[in-house]
Amino acid sequence: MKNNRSISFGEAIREGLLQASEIDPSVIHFAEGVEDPSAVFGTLKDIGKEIGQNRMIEMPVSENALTGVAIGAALTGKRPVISFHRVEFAMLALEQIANNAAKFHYVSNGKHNVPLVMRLIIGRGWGQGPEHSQSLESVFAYFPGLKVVMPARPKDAKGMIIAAVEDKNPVLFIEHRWSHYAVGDVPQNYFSTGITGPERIKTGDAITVVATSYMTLEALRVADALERVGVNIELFDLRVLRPLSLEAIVESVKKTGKLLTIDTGFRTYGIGAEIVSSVIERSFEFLKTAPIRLGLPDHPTPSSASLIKNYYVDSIMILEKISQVVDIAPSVLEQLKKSIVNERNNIPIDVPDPFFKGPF
Amino acid sequence: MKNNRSISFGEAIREGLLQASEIDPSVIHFAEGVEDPSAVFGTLKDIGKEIGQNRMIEMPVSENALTGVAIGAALTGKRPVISFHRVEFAMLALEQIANNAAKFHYVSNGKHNVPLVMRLIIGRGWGQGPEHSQSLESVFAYFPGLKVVMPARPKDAKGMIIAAVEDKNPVLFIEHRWSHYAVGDVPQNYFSTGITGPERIKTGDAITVVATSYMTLEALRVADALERVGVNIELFDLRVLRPLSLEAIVESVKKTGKLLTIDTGFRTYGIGAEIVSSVIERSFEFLKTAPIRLGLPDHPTPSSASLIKNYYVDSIMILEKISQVVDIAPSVLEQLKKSIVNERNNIPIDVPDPFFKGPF
Amino acid sequence: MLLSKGSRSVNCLANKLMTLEKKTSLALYSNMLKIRLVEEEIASRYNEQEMRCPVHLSIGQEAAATGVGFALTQKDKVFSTHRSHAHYLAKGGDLSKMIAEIYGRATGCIGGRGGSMHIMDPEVGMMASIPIVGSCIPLAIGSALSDTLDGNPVVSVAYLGDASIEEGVFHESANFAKLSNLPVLFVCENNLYSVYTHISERQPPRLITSIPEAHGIPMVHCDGNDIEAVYASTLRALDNIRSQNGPFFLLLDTYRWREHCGPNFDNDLGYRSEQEFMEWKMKDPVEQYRKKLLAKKIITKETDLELTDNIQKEITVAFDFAKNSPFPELETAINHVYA
Amino acid sequence: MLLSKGSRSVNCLANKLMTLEKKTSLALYSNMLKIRLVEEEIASRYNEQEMRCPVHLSIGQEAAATGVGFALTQKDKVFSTHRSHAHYLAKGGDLSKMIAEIYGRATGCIGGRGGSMHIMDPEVGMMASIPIVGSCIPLAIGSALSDTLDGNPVVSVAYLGDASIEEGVFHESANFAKLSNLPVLFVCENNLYSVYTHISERQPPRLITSIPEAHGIPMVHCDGNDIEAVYASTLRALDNIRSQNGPFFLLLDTYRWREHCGPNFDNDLGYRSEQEFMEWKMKDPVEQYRKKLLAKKIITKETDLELTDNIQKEITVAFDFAKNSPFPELETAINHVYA
Ligand SMILES: Cc1ncc(C[n+]2csc(CCOP(=O)(O)OP(=O)(O)O)c2C)c(N)n1
Ligand SMILES: Cc1ncc(C[n+]2csc(CCOP(=O)(O)OP(=O)(O)O)c2C)c(N)n1
Ligand SMILES: [Mg+2]
Ligand SMILES: [Mg+2]
Repeated sequence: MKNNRSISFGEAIREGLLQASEIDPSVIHFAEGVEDPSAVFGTLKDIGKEIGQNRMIEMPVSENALTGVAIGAALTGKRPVISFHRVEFAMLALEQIANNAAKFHYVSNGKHNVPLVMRLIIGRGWGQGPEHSQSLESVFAYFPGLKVVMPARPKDAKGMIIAAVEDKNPVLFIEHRWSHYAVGDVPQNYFSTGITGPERIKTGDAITVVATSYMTLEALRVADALERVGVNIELFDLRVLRPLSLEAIVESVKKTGKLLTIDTGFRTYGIGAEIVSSVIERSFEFLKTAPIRLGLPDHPTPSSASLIKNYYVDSIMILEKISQVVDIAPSVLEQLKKSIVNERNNIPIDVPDPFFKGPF
Repeated sequence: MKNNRSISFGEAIREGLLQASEIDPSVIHFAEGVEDPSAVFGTLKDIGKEIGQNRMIEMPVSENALTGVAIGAALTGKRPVISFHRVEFAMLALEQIANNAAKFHYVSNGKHNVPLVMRLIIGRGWGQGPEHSQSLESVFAYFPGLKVVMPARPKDAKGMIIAAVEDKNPVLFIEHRWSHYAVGDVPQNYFSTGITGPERIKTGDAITVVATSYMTLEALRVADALERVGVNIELFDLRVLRPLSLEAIVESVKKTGKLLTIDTGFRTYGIGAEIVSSVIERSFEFLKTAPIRLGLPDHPTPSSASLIKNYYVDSIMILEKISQVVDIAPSVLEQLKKSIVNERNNIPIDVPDPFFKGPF
Repeated sequence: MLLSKGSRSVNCLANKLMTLEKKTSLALYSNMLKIRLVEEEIASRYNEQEMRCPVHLSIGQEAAATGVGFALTQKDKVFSTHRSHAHYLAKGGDLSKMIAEIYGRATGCIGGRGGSMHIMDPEVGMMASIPIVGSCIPLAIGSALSDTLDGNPVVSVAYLGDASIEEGVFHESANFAKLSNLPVLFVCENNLYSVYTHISERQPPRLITSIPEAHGIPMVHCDGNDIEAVYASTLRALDNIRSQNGPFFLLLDTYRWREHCGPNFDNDLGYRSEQEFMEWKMKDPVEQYRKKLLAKKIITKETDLELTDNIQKEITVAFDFAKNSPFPELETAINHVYA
Repeated sequence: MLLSKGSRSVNCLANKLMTLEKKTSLALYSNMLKIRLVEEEIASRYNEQEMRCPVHLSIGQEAAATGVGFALTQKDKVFSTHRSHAHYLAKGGDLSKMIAEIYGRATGCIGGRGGSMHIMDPEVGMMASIPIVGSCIPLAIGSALSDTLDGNPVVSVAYLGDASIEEGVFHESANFAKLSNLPVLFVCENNLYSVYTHISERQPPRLITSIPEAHGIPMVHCDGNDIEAVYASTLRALDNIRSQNGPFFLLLDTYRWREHCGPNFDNDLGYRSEQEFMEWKMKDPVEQYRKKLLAKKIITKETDLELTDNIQKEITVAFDFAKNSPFPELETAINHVYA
């Protein structure tokens, strides 16, 4: 029997949550519509049937208090998993997250633990508009005491959600809605990746590329394309934004002399800024060019699809940026761009790409 | 008659607010205890007597809704100034701030303006502890559409609060509690500095130093001390965190080849990360050493004074960092440190320094 | 102009229903019918995938929006939610601008930047629509504060769904509105559901009416599918507010026919029963009122058909306008970050 | 151990006050007296500037904390606010650990990391004190949920000041607690002020009692300065909660004598009248109860003096302990960011 089979990122999340909930009876789930027909984009589908409805807690539309309730339950022996359909709704709960969840272990001198998982989903596409499409990882990653993770690929989705549930700390688990559609090989058994990152997913010496979340998939497409023409980039999926471990990236930059970061969120004050600044401190003399950052431009997401053509970072933009610092013949570059455009074919700009199929 | 006289930063805020409120009848004030005996650390003292109590609006302890109320009033012709005793309380209002205040002008295609001032005070000292001492500028600076300012010196306090009130956009005006005690020359007349920054406050070629808020004062002390021994640093008070204008800093780094940033908040994912990354992009070939960042270490603020000895960045730490990249004879360095320690004498670690007297 | 308001008039403003002038009845009916037909048209065209944004339709809930909107003056200010089409049209909004907005066009009421979840048009007092549950409520209070300070006799309306009652910001807003005696009309459209979740799974078994009462806010609870009742209650509420008695709360029972978000019916999903749906469908606000006006001879089958036809034409014009409008220029995407 | 709870017993649990056993009366009195004397001691030593953190004293409010705390079992869990000293002591907290915490010492209940605004000690069920208004409330609900799922017959207590009623999180929490029928005791100490601001400037003129009622939560409103009334009401509340009737709300009227934060009196500031203060001082919970027990001959002047003396000694020991305790090592500041 094959242990691996191809499933989507969303299915992997569900499988990880279900297995973790079966193994540990202290796991409880909170969501708005926790058992409704959609069950948080399918990720909680029928979990109550397996583990008991009493462990599936319907959340009134009260994000601040219910986050506090989950923290209170975590303080007293439970492992709550609270799922938000949109990361924006967690803005209402920032006080609970940044004060109570993040600081209890510290302030209590280690007496309290908050083994909480908050799933925060980043919306995108189909006119989600300015208030259903934000990437707020920079906001949360700022607070010591929180762990902030952003898996990109199906296998990680499962291994990291299990790690998050097993962790003794509050873990903000940020899922990009477009990653949900990515398909790849995922082991059937229960396994944890730990809350560890970054992970090197392509080895090369042309440039070090560090991507977060869905951007990893766009970067992977570029890595694959470049590989075909003999250019090897070293691609890291950051995975864990806090606590931030940059050893491997520093080592890579010492080798490549070049660094590109790619954020899901705004470029200004984004995750890339910290990576660039930290890596530079430790590899300055190895750098051949100034590190480059990609991320969203400084304005909210408009709803009209016609306004977002240059808004989101995609493979083409990544390829272009890389070509500014890596030697690629102009004709080759044009050909690669064309092949990427062809792959995407005429999928509209605001729907996810069926390209992202494993193995990753 | 002298137009300038020495007043404190806190008094300067009050004077600016009073004059702005007198000139523009649409200015209204919100605060918890807006007219109580303390009147937000004295900054709103007796303003109601001058402009009418009906323009001083007592805020129930409902930070989220009252921020929304202020935004609603701003949409409909008022210029509300809402003052929070502690920046932390604004975490409860993040949704209103980051969605409604920040995005209304954009989403409405320019039809709506939100001329709102939110004063957010950073606590520090005397056992404020983990939930009354945070520097959250990184969180707010992330959102396009907001203006985020952090004045450091009394004259700027007045000129920038007036600029904030005059501005057509939501301005988060972050005041450090220890800056409140700084005294300096401030013009008596009504004037605006505009929402502009950074400001070069020391000219030199040894290193470019960029500080925010209260850290500017600590850096200034270092600049003064170094000046006495013939070392000139170029010191910038960042003043405006968003929109971020880095021209002058880039030019400076091209001259000095060295950059140090100093944050009031956490170093990781702090303001310095963006400055370093952005400046490097535009001055890479001029850099002689890796840029350095100073900021708080990665843990919450403990209450016990005995635990914060190495927590906050101070002049000594700044001096030491600078000495790592600027040539200063060890004996001179020791002497400078001693003189700074002597200046501070035996003031406990958790109370502000009476050193900060202008002219700045 | 089908949404003209000139004809509004009330003979009796007591607790019971008043007798409406014929013209008023007709206007109420045609406004409500228009909203129904517009929403049906959106639903039927949605699968063309040219309206590239989530849509939350008000089909089944038209009486609430129409009764309230019709009672307001043009100067009154409305703050709405994710489900805002009906609120906008009932406030005198421009149909073409709304459809163009949903189509993401430059001619939309906010240039396509917001889409269906952000319909706004300050010129007709449609101040904002905010898709974060409860988030629009304090804005209405702030607007009322502004007008009170300036002495403007204007009412600000905060629309809310039943789920908004669960958000803290509602309570904070209600407390402040009452404390400051502000001219705010809270309109709660209780359609029993938040997405797929029935109110009984989200709120304890107490009456919603107890909530405004607790905050000291007077209220009326009425059948949200009876347009005359809604209209009369709103007038009564506005009368109370305009007499400087502070905020007022209207609780309107109603029902959403189609899925929470999108154009389809979804009773097959099983989160609500076909029977419940059918019971509410019997209370169809448009059909009920049509029958009443037919019985009263205010309309005839013929004039009704004619009216429908005229509205349909207007709708076609609006969709044509939208579809023929240009998209906003890509370069404008960076505009208006700051004023 | 002055805070021993063995002696608790109730003869009558009706609506009226019950008759307490002598031992119970004495324990209530001595617990309350201890809290008063501790807080007075903090006040008188505060200007030495060795307690380097803000302190919010409960002088004048001791009956509320004591009556509630005494009725709880050790397993019950308390979630408190910025004004937590009395809650901790009444929950059976360790005086020395509390004073050491305020002095920022390693021997403090959380090693000096939190100071006065974060007193916590899970071992005695003092789960947390949180200085953000209202922020502790949902934690108590979550704790109650946890115990309910595990079938533990434990009550979680959320302390709140009158200002917490203004925070949305209170309403959200109340809604969920009632919806889920959780064993939560809300204890609202209404001391009329939030810092310098009277409740009438923050809340409309309606009774606070209307609020829990609106959420469907049963409640008792009682004189918070009458320790027997508080105790009896708490027992009644707990009885109700333990019979699985869901949350209960206690509203206790009381008054803070000294400044909001710090050791001084501040009536000279003029935010409240000397007369109001004097009226409340007449209702001094300690003095009232002392008189009652003297009259009932449960104490005599002599035994009272002796008791006071013993408590004073215990307090001296605690302060000595604190002042002689080491400060936490600087290197430990980075510990416990993650578990
Ligand atoms: C703060 C927040 N939480 C959750 C959501 C997701 N959401 C969108 S609409 C909706 C249902 C709201 O129900 P109700 O207020 O009754 O309005 P209705 O859709 O029934 O008109 C929810 C939960 C949101 N937009 N904002
Ligand atoms: C969210 C929040 N807003 C404001 C404050 C500032 N603050 C500290 S204590 C306090 C008064 C609270 O009053 P109440 O709840 O009645 O408690 P009391 O101090 O009277 O015991 C306020 C406003 C805070 N700590 N948290
Ligand atoms: Mg609803
Ligand atoms: Mg109080």
